[in-house]
Amino acid sequence: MGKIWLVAGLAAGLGAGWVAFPYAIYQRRPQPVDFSHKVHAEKAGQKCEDCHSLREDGSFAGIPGLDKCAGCHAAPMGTTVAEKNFIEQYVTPNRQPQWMDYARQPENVWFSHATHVKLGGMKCEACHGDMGSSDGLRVYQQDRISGYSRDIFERPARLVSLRRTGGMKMDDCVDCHRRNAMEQSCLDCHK
Amino acid sequence: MTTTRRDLFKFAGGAAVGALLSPAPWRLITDTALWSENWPGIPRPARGEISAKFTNCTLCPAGCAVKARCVGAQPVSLAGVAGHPMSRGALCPFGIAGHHLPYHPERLRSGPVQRVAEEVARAMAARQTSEYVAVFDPRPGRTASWTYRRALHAIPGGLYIRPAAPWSGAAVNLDAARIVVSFGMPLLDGWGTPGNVVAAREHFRLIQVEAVESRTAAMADLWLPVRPGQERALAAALAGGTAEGTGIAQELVRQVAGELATNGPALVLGPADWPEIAELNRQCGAAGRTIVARRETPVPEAWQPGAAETGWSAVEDGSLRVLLIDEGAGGGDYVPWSTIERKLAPGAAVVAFTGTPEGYARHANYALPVAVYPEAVDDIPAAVDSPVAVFRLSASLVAPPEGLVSATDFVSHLAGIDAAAALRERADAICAAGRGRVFQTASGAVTALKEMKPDDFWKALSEGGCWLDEPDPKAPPPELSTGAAGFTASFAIAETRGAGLVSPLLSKLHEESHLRLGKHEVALHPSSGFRDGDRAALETGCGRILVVVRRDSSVPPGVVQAAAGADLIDLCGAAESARVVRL
Amino acid sequence: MLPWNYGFEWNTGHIIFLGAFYTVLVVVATTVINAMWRSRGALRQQKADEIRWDSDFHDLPASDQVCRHVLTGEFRSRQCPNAFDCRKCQTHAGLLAKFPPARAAGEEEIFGMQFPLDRLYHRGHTWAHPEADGTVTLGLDELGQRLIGVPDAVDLPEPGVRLHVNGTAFRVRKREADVRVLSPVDGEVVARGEGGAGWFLKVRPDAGGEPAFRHLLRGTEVRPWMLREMERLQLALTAEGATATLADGGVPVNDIGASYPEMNWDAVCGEMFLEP
Amino acid sequence: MTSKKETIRPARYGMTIDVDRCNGCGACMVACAVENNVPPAHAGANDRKGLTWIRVYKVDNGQDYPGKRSAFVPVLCQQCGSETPCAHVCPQQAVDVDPATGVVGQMPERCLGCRYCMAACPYHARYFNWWDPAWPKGMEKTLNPDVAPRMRGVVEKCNFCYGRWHEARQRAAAMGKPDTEPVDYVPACVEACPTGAIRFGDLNDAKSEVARGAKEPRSFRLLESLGTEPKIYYQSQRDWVREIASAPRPGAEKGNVNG
Amino acid sequence: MDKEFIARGVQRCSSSRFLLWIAPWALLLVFGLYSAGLCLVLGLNQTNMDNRFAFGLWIFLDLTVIALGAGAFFTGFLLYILKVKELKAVINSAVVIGLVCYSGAMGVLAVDVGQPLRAWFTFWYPNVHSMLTEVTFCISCYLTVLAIEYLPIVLKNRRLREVPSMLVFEHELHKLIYVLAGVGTFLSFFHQGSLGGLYGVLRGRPFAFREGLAVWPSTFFLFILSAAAVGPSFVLLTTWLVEKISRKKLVRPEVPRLLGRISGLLLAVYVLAKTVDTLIWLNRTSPERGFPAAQYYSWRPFGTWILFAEIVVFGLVPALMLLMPRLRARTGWLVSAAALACCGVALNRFVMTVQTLAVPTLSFDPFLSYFPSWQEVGTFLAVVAYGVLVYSFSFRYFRLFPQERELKLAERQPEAEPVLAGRY
Repeated sequence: MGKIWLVAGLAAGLGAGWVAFPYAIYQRRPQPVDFSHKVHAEKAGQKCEDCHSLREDGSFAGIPGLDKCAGCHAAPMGTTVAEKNFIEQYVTPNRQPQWMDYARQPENVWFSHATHVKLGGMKCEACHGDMGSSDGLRVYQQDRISGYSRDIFERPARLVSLRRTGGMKMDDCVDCHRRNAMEQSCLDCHK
Repeated sequence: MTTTRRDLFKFAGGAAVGALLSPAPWRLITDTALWSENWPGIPRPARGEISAKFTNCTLCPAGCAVKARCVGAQPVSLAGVAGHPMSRGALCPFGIAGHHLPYHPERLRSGPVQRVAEEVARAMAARQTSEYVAVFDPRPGRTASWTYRRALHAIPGGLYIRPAAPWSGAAVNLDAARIVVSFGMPLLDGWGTPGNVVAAREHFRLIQVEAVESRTAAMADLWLPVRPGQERALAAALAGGTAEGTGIAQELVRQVAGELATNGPALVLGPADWPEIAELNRQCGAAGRTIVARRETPVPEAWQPGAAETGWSAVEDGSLRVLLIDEGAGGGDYVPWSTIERKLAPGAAVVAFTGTPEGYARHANYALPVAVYPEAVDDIPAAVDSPVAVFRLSASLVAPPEGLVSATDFVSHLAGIDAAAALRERADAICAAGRGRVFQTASGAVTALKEMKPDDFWKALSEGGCWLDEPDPKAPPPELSTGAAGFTASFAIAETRGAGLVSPLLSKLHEESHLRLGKHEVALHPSSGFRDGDRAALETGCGRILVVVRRDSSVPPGVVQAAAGADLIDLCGAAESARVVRL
Repeated sequence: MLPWNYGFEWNTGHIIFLGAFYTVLVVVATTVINAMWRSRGALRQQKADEIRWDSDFHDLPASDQVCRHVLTGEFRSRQCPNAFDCRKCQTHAGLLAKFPPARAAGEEEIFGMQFPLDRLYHRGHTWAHPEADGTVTLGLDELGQRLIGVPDAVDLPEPGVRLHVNGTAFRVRKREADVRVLSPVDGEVVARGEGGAGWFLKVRPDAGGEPAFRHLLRGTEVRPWMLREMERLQLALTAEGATATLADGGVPVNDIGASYPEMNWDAVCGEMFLEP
Repeated sequence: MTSKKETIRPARYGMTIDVDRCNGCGACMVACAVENNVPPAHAGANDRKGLTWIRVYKVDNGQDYPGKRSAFVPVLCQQCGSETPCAHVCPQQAVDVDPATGVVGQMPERCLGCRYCMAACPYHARYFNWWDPAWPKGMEKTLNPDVAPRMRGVVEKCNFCYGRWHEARQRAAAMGKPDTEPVDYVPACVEACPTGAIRFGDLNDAKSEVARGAKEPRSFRLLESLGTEPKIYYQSQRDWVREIASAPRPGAEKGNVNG
Repeated sequence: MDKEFIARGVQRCSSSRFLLWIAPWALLLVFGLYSAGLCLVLGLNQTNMDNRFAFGLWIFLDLTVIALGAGAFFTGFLLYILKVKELKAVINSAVVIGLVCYSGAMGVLAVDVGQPLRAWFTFWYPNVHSMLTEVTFCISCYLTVLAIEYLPIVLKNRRLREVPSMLVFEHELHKLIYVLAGVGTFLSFFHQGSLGGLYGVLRGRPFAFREGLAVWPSTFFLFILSAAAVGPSFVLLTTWLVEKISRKKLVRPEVPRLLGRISGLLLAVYVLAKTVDTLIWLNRTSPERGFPAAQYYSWRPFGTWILFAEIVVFGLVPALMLLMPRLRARTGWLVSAAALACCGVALNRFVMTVQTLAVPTLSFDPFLSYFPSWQEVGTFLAVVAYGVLVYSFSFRYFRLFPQERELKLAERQPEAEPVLAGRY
């Protein structure tokens, strides 16, 4: 008799811990624009660095600003609704879309794209996965407590579009640095 | 079936175990720890493209060249410009944190502009013929100064007042000096252009005459710990008198005098209104060698003639109906209020154009907020240690907030003249004169001015460039006048602290290390019986302020050392002596 | 802490330090789990009663743990090693063989209390009386009755419940006094009597014959035991602050507690019924 | 990726500080605070609760006026090279010595604020965030993006402006160079010192100014006798100044007016 | 009303009087928790600690309290490992004392660190070379052990043992208690030691620095010794105190004497070791690191008297008092000797924490003084109040002193020899 209750409780606890909590801990927000890397890569034949460029001092420009987009999208190039909306809502009123950066590292992390790409000769996919060929933008998931993006928080295996990647958690950085004998001290990556 | 309490316990227990066997609790622990990395209150520095901008510092007359590291448009740190002919890459602690001033919590941000305009107009209308409408310009020689002189020339009863400059037209040439005797001048602590002084310091022997072991005294080759109040006596002694009662041995004095005579070129620095100083300089032939005549920076013909330059001593008491004080530039000599007050007519309208509530704003009827460094665009006349005339601008690095006024606009508006483009006009005038060379800050290149077009010159200037006049070989040695020239802030500069704003980060030098005396701190010899941090009152004939006492065995017994803030100058400027009273 | 944590290295420092740490954890955990496991087993085998008496007995003051043969003078002093279960006791067996207890009949009168000698007495103040039908009746002996008087409440086990020697037979409550009465025999309850009827329980013993009752006092042992008990009673009473004592040969009245309303009667009963 | 042997030339960054040149203006302290996002003093902070990664002490020859002579000694983390006291004692590896640069790094995000390292440091060069960091409104716009602001309750200290090292390396990387040029990496205090009293460089590089300066007879290190191999060398011609390197003399407190 | 929870046959005051006794302590506890809360919410700026005085009252408290709490492990060690049966009379009390001291220390530590949320980093990313890591691990493990050792005492409560499962578990656990005692001893040796090591390893602080064996400076062993020496003294002291306050005899007189003797022996050894260590330090360790030992004692008020007080007044003297059977036999002497010993260890911990930080290291350092803020004192008092409360409740509802009942009976033992009937 009591057994049932015990088991029920156990089930409840496990359910809450394994299913409900992992869902509840993240706040989900859609990206402002339905952007397709795939289309830009295939149709426009763009490479990552065409938009996500390095400045000449080596710092990384990150997500391109509106002007960059407007360069091509001053007027619709295709027929998609997404593009139409984008032009109406952002390009025409010249309003910067508030992108949410999946890969934004914590403030105390120093990550130099220049060092990794130019010196290390790493490919973008190594950390960002097949982002370049993704057709849409995932919902941005932010940890409600720590405030960090899910991508830099969890082992990526669980994130659909980041499968087969190194990921951007500290452990991932450390693993890679160890494998390549690049590990010196905390100061390597922390500021 | 009925559920007993026991069953509920079982359920709860099971749930607890289940939860423990899930990632939830561990994740919560991790998350809270991570949350402590960016919990509320920890700011996130803005990221963006890093660029360098150049300007010149207006916090003091030195006008050091500044390289600003900017993120996007926002300067995040300032540094000197290596290779600059005058400032030589050096900045003082106040200049290094200059970019914080616009955000100073005590900064003046608003004022009754409209009311003031009416008030001043009314006062001008009510002016008797014997009364004046005056502008006090603590930093004369600027283009703004010329604007005032033009305006006041046009305004009936206009009077242009500037701090006393006994040796006007003269400048110090430290590079030429081989021995320097300084009477309490903070030579290595804010006097002249720090970089220039430090560079020159390599080549001259420094003898500091000062009661207190100031930074300069500590760094001097020889420190003469003169008995307080005996400085002039000692100067006289050096000039050939007796060292009786100065606290310095006669033979030492004689030896120094000998050095002055033989190891020249020599230079004697001190309060310019002491005849002894002039006399000493004359004796050791400083005039023409270490003290040289300096031409004025060219001025457009159209601006002439401006209102005459008047010193405070020349102003009759009770004669000022309107007094406009341009404190915006900061770093000028602060004249004790008691000196000014005497000159005011009953019910005079006094307006301070300033960024800080600390200075004249405390006394004026109105204080109007002006742009502060590095918002303000202004030019900086040559510093005392610049043998040649210079012209440089402080470019605006940060957009000024709403609701500010410009003293020059206000005054030129009163006179109905247009001075909006004054800076450019003057630049063109300099260009027309064609003398001298231009240091381009960004590239470090030096070009002769005559090879530049006005637009390029202007561009160079607005990028922090600096025009340097060429020395005038035919110039006669300067006249070292000795007439008493009224007040000069010569007494208290053991610690420099202008009347203007300082960055909140200067707390590192004050509260957080006591390296420098803070706003309301005084240093006393341990024998005074005070303990470190005691609260006390500093009293003079002119009143009292509350201070905190620091024990410092480098202050002689019976001497109070304090930082020369505006309120302190008000207190001690006209006073013979001060005393510290335990509270 | 774990090999895959950042900062972990396979060096002696880490291995020794963390090795020690984990060993400690394992030892402590196993100890606790082991204890849990054992207690589970004990509960399964209805050992609770046994354990309770065991720990009660060990909490008894040394003076209350004396061997019955000290009472009868064979020893100057001896602690009972078997928690009053003489069936296990070699010494007892030996002594029985040496001088078999003389048959005594009739009844002893001690301090005006009747102790019929056809009954076997337990040191927890119960008696057992083997009936012709092979069952055994249990009751409180005279002293026990006088301590309790007419109980406010008695909770007797249902017929069919198994009793164990030195296990709890039943509980009696009188005012604040609340004591469990030890069972003198192993067996199964067949009937419940009433205190008035003189007996409380009728039990079918697991085994009959002398060895099954060897641990119970009988015949000539009763008097010295009772004398000793009277002392203990007196001691307990004084300890609880009684002024009048029995030392002067006074006779314990029925329901002694009634005459000491202010005293902690529960403590006295606990003392006499061997429940510390 | 290339391997570390090619990329990292193990350096031992250090400083020489010419006490005879320091006029105690404090530019280094301010520049340091600006560079490293050190907040201004909280109301109630004093010289014992403040945050000054580099702190200029005024020391004197122990005599009284007028025989008294003062000197200014900037004290920052001495970047101890052997048995680094603080790194040894930190319970959770929040302090470590970077083998590539010899810099002793403090990781605020790992620190739990037990302050054991502060007790361990003989130079008092470590500072605890007694308050939440706070800047006057708007001033947070002037923060340096290369350095993370610290939170309340953790220890911080000088790390030779490691943010600048990161930036210098990144600039080098952008040009395809694996390592920084000496001129590209200079801590803020060194850059700011108007008298050029502070020199910075690689002590392993025999040609560097510091390596040569360290060998001069007038050079000394604070509390060298403790054997912690600090990498900050002080220089002075004055004997009494060189004495500050040694332990305190019984009784005679070196009349430190602002210690 | 709470009668049925109180063990049978022992005298306890009425619940109203008990409440009267509890109330002030409870108030103190509340106040303490408030001040501790301030430190947690507003940060450590609430304290008077600073960058130079990074450790203050709290660390001193932790060290002292843990040293005094050593009675728990040492009594357990003697009783269960060395089978000193007499100590059964105080083991329960000792365990409660230990629990109180250690949990109190842990609580204060949680307030003392700037980022309590990250405290677990020490476990997750331990720096095994740091003495503090050793301390953290050992103390938290030992606290668990103490909690488990405390369990049987609770379960033996008259009411709880009515529940068969509790009765049985208590029984079984008690049978295995010697294992826990063993583990506790092991852990205690290490953390008592590493608390000493904490300071002994500070090579930057020659006042505290000591050479030693392998990774352990001499202070490591000195702390173990002093703690083991003082632990029994403290148990003795508390027992005496409780007897006075509750006006009851709780243990046979030979028990405190035994405790005293043990204390005395160890204290004597400690004093000897401490003396040798001090001499080595004064003449070799410190001078070799460029610090003439004389300067440590040149700052008022930290004169050489401290050294004297530590070794002679609070070391040698109590040791001798405890070793002399004649003095030991007199409760007055016994108790005051124990008190002296406890003060001694407190003074030693004080010197280690406070003087170490107060003494300047740089020649231009000033000598610093520090006075705790009321928030610090409040938190300190919270621990004291908490201790008193836990102990009071334990004493009221659990059998801390198994001999109590017996002694109560014995006390009233009538003079008359018990009548023993001969055979027949």
